[in-house]
Amino acid sequence: AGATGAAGPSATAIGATASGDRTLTVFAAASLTDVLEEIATAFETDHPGLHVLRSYAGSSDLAAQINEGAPADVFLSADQSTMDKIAGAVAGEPTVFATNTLTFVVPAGNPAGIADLASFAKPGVTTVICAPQVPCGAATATLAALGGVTLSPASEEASVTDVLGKVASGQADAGIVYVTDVARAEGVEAVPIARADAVVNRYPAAALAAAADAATAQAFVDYLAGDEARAVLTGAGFGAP
Amino acid sequence: MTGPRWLAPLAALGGLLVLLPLAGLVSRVEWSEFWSLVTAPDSLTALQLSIRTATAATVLTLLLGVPLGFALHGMRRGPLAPARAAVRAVVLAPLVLPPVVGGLALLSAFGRRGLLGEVLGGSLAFTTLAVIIAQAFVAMPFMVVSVESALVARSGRREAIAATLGASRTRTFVRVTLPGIVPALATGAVLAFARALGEFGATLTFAGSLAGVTRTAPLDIYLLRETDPEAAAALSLVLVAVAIGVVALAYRPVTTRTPR
Amino acid sequence: MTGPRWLAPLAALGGLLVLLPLAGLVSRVEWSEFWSLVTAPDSLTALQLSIRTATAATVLTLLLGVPLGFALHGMRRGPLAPARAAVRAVVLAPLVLPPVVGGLALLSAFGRRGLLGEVLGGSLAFTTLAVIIAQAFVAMPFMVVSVESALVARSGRREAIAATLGASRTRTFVRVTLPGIVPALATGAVLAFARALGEFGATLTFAGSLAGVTRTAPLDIYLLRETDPEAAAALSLVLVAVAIGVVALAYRPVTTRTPR
Amino acid sequence: MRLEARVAVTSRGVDATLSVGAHRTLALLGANGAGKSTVLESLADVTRPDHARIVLDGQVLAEPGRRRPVPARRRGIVLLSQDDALFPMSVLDNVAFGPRSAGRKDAEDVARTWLDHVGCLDLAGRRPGELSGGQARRVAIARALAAEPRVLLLDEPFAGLDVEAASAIRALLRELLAGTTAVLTTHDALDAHTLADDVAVMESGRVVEAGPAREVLSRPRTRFAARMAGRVLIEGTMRGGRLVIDEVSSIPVSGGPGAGSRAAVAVPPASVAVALESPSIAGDRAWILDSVTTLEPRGDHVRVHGALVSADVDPELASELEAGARLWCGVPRGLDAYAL
Amino acid sequence: MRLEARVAVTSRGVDATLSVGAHRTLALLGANGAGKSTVLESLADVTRPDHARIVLDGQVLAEPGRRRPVPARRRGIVLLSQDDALFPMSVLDNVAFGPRSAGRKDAEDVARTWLDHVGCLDLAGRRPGELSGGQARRVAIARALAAEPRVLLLDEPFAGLDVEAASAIRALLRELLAGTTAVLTTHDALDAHTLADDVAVMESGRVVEAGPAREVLSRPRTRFAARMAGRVLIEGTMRGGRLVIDEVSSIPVSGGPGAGSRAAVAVPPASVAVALESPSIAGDRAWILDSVTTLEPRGDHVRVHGALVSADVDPELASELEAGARLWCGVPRGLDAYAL
Ligand SMILES: Nc1ncnc2c1ncn2[C@@H]1O[C@H](COP(=O)(O)OP(=O)(O)OP(=O)(O)O)[C@@H](O)[C@H]1O
Ligand SMILES: Nc1ncnc2c1ncn2[C@@H]1O[C@H](COP(=O)(O)OP(=O)(O)OP(=O)(O)O)[C@@H](O)[C@H]1O
Ligand SMILES: [Mg+2]
Ligand SMILES: [Mg+2]
Repeated sequence: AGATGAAGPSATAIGATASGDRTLTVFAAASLTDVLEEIATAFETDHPGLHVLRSYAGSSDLAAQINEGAPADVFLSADQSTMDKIAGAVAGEPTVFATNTLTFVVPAGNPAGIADLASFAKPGVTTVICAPQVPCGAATATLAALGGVTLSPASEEASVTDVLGKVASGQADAGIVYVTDVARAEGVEAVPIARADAVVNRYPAAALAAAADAATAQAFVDYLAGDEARAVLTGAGFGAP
Repeated sequence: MTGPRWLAPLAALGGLLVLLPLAGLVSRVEWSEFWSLVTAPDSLTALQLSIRTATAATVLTLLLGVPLGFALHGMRRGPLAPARAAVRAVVLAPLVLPPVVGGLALLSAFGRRGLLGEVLGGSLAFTTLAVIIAQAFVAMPFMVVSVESALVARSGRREAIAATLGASRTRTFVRVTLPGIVPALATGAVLAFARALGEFGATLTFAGSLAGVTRTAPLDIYLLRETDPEAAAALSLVLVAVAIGVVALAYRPVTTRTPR
Repeated sequence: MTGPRWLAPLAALGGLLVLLPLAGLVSRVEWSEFWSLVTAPDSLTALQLSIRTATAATVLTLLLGVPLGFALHGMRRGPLAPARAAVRAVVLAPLVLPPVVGGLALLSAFGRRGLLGEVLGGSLAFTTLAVIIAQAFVAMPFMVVSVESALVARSGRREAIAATLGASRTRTFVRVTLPGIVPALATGAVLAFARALGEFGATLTFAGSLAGVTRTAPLDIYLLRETDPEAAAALSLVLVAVAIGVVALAYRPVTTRTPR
Repeated sequence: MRLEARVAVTSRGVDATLSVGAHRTLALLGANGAGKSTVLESLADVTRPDHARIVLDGQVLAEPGRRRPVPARRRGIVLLSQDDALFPMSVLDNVAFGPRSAGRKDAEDVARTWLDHVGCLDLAGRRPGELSGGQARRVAIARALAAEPRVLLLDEPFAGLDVEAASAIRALLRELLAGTTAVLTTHDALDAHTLADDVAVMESGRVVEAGPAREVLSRPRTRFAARMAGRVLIEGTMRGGRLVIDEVSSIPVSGGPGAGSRAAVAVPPASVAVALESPSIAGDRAWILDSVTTLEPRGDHVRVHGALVSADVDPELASELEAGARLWCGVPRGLDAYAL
Repeated sequence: MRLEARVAVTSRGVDATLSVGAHRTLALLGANGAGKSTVLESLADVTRPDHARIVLDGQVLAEPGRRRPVPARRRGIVLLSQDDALFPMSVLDNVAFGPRSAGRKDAEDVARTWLDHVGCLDLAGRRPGELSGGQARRVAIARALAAEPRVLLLDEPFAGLDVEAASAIRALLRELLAGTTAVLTTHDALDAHTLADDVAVMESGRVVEAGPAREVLSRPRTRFAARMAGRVLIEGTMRGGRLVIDEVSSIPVSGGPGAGSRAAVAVPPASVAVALESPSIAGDRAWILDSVTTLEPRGDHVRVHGALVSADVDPELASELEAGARLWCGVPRGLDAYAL
């Protein structure tokens, strides 16, 4: 869809960075910032003269932008449902390149002694989780249902980062986030949740129909699923698809 | 006071810059579902909370911001004069802080591990009061700047004359100065209210997001967006309508022109 | 004009509400790493972009907001008078829109599928110009409100006298009216600049987040926060420092008091 | 430049008609709040009147039917307003404002010349806030004059000027006004005498009396005009060479309209004699029984205001009087009577 | 309430010393910009002076050494400022402001009484912007008087008032000032004559002449004071019963200081005769050769200002004169001379 108009905006955006080289514009969920920096750099090394432009934001922000004609070549979503929202703009099939599972996050030393869902749901413990509207919140709700507990959080946050922030700042005694999120945060530690792998979050990547250079875009998606990228992803705590 | 004719096209352009996006928003709303979306219990709860907290925050900025504006103006003479520009700039800081950072800053001051953590014992977190504080924090600059610039435009002559007539400082302040800066107070209050109503980042980070307690309309809209962008646009429009209504009703620039 | 004594504690409280969070932010910064964080190429690029775009946006709000404020003031008489409150309220809308919604609104006006999509051909979105437009959009209300409330405080007498002396409307505007509202222009410009500098939500959605093109400092901070909260705090401080510096330098409320 | 105008500002209760001959100067007199400033401001379009018909030399500047009145900047009517209304720029720029608006290259020189005329050349660099009241007034005068108006409107031009400045500027204006159509308001009879060809007297927003200055001031028809002319108006009805004031008093006058007509004489208080007892010999005066309303000390004498007449008496005599006291006022016989 | 003060405002070149006896009224005279308003405002602390020593009945209100001067609200010194400075509230509230500040329960009644005194009771409900210039002035006067000051400072109280209001309020003030310590500024000699016990003349920020009103005005020592008194000052040196003005002119005078001293006579221009040719018979006048500087028309006569003397002449004669023309001025012999 809309392949004809793509050259204009692309050219403008890229022109502003000024280089005669080829560029590939990747829109990626903000939680992938660290890994993508590494992967993109490696990809550039493999493709001399190629410059990978990265734009990070919340998955749904990016999806909205793509639907509005943003000059993106590749989209890396943090969940399946967001990828579905731009189905019309995707070239071919999205590829799942990583997975993630939930974990408790607690301040260093776990002062509230969180061990399982039951202790997490105990009255008197200040907990924060993602709101059910966002992917991690939906997953949390599923997990709670599986565990048969009713959560009464102090706050239902709009993103994982907000949950992490509340716990890291000591406002909350515990939260539920993805494994990879704990890995990149400081001052907090993870407490595994039993049966967490029953609820797996998948990260799909897709080349976009509007891509100026469809081959390179697809190459990047393939590269994500490849071994080199896998190593980086695993290092950051992501699971394999 | 009719400006030159060439102002008109510029004004129209300025108007379009504001109006077109709003029109765009309206064009995106599915009107068939509008009413049910907007009257959903969650939306109403969030809207009510927003109006209550924004009103409280506006009162707070009036209560604290007006004195602060005065103090700032008072610094123009005396030993503190050199620090005035710096203090003014610091007061403007909440305007510059990106939304999330404002919340972080509030956390590091009033959070459980913040500067006042011992004193407050984290009792503020996740409460409606925290929302009000976050909103007042971001809205404060408007009040202070409005008040100060209104004071700068005054010569202080009427205040001096009031003093010769035996008026106490309080009397002079209440009867002479305040009536003289009513337009500035109105402007400050409207800007503060609107800013508080739209507050998002600092609230999210500092107060959290729990329906009925801390989830104001902007937070609700942000979440709705994840699942239902149309609903988010609709609720945004309602928020804008509320603001427009309050502003149109409350803010008629009062003509307390200084007598010639 | 010294206010009553009981203003002082309130002013202090107001000052603390602003100062404590900033102090908290400062307390969180790891000073050993501060310099390297702040001088990282990405940070510098983002800061430079922010300063450039915020300046451009401020100029744009001056250029369009001042005429708009005038037009609004001009509506107080004549057939459009009843619409004035509504128009003023609409102009304030960008202040109320939650950040992301502001961006959506801009997209639905200037995006490829927006109202002006045909005309612009989607060439605007996701460019540096889009950043400037997003910032001007959110900063516009400050200029308009400042200008209008300054005009309300004027009697228009001097303008009328200038006309009797044979001055054209332009001359009257430039030589009599503008100098009379310089403090309001300064206030409006400072608020607009600060707001533009801190703009986040609308930029992210409307302009995207490409390093060097559209990733302004607030967006950079937002991203940094995902990976390195300390760095985010440090960069925020720098942003605040830039704003404080610009404000302290540029904004000395000029004393163009109306001659008695 | 003949000026014909009728202006009405309803909210101020003003509805006045006046006309000024080409190159003539009209003094608009009236008590505080009579509407003088309102009329001048309406003519200059500084106050927007509810109703206005203004014709300057045949050119209609404003007319009730016309959709838009001629804008102020094309009227050539310059107003020296009662409140100076200086602009926020240097004194020199203020005065140069008019010439600059007319596109004159030598605006600064023109401004300097006018500043010199009003004795304020040394203040050229000052800002309006740094002037004394009288200095500001003089600069405002210079600004108005420098604009070379077709019609000059002066609202109390000498208010706040010191004696020397007032006399110098009065002389300056006298020269200028000879070649200009002008309207001025004043509370000083001297100005009317000196500068005006014609006089119009306003009362409660209306022009109640108008005519050549000499005539209005020597044969005033209103109490206020008489007062401005330094006289007291004694009204009555003509009967056989006498002006009958009330049941008990009448005075022999010369001239005057036919018997039964309302008429008046205007007496300078200085020429009125006063007696506490009924004077035995009438002499060359007609004695009227009056009662004191107020005593007004005036330097070396006291002006006694009665219900009918006023008289200047020496302080010694005045000290025996108080409000309500009865006294006899001796008015010269044979004063010139005229119809009201 | 005896007031002793020295105030200096460097930026305005003002450094004035004055003293007002208890219950006395001082008229502060001086040209525009002489510093009158500055002095009054400094006394009331409306302008903050650079240097001030103000002592009221032995109580030091301000003194260079003192860290904080007594604040205005405790001085009991009320200023009627030149610019009215009414507050943004109703006229009634403006006048009631002082009494209310003093905690009086009957503030409104007091205000009504004063409004009535100045003839503005019908304006009680108006806002300041809805008043004419003279009405605003009267309200400001009422406001100042209603505050029952210990010291009353009146800056040009009659500016803008119509003749009737001026005379009524002059009478009112005369009564009030008898029991109050007061300072007033004015450009009208009548006010000085009528209201002031003492007169001080300011020139360029300094008091150059002070004394009882009668004395200063009858024996003025400065050109300005003479002018205010309606006279011309002729200065010279005493030699043998004559006042020697320059090489060619001298006039016989009575009294005066010893030979060789500087002395002066003050002549009313009306008593000076004028001749275009050297008068053959000196008669009872001493003739001085002068040259015309300016001609000032004054209603029924013209005042001719010469380099040495001024004279009132009839318009016919004046029409033969122009600036620079030579003329002979006949000054009465035997005028009262006094040391300068
Ligand atoms: N802005 C206003 N709004 C309403 N009424 C006004 C306004 N200005 C003046 N007036 C009223 O209109 C009437 C005429 O006022 P105007 O100023 O024309 O009088 P004036 O003859 O110039 O008096 P003065 O000698 O005191 O200057 C007065 O009764 C006054 O109170
Ligand atoms: N705000 C000011 N800043 C600087 N100089 C000023 C200011 N106000 C007045 N002056 C100057 O100070 C001097 C004294 O002014 P002041 O107002 O006291 O004169 P004044 O005797 O009251 O004159 P007037 O008769 O015109 O009212 C004048 O030369 C004037 O130009
Ligand atoms: Mg007037
Ligand atoms: Mg003065």
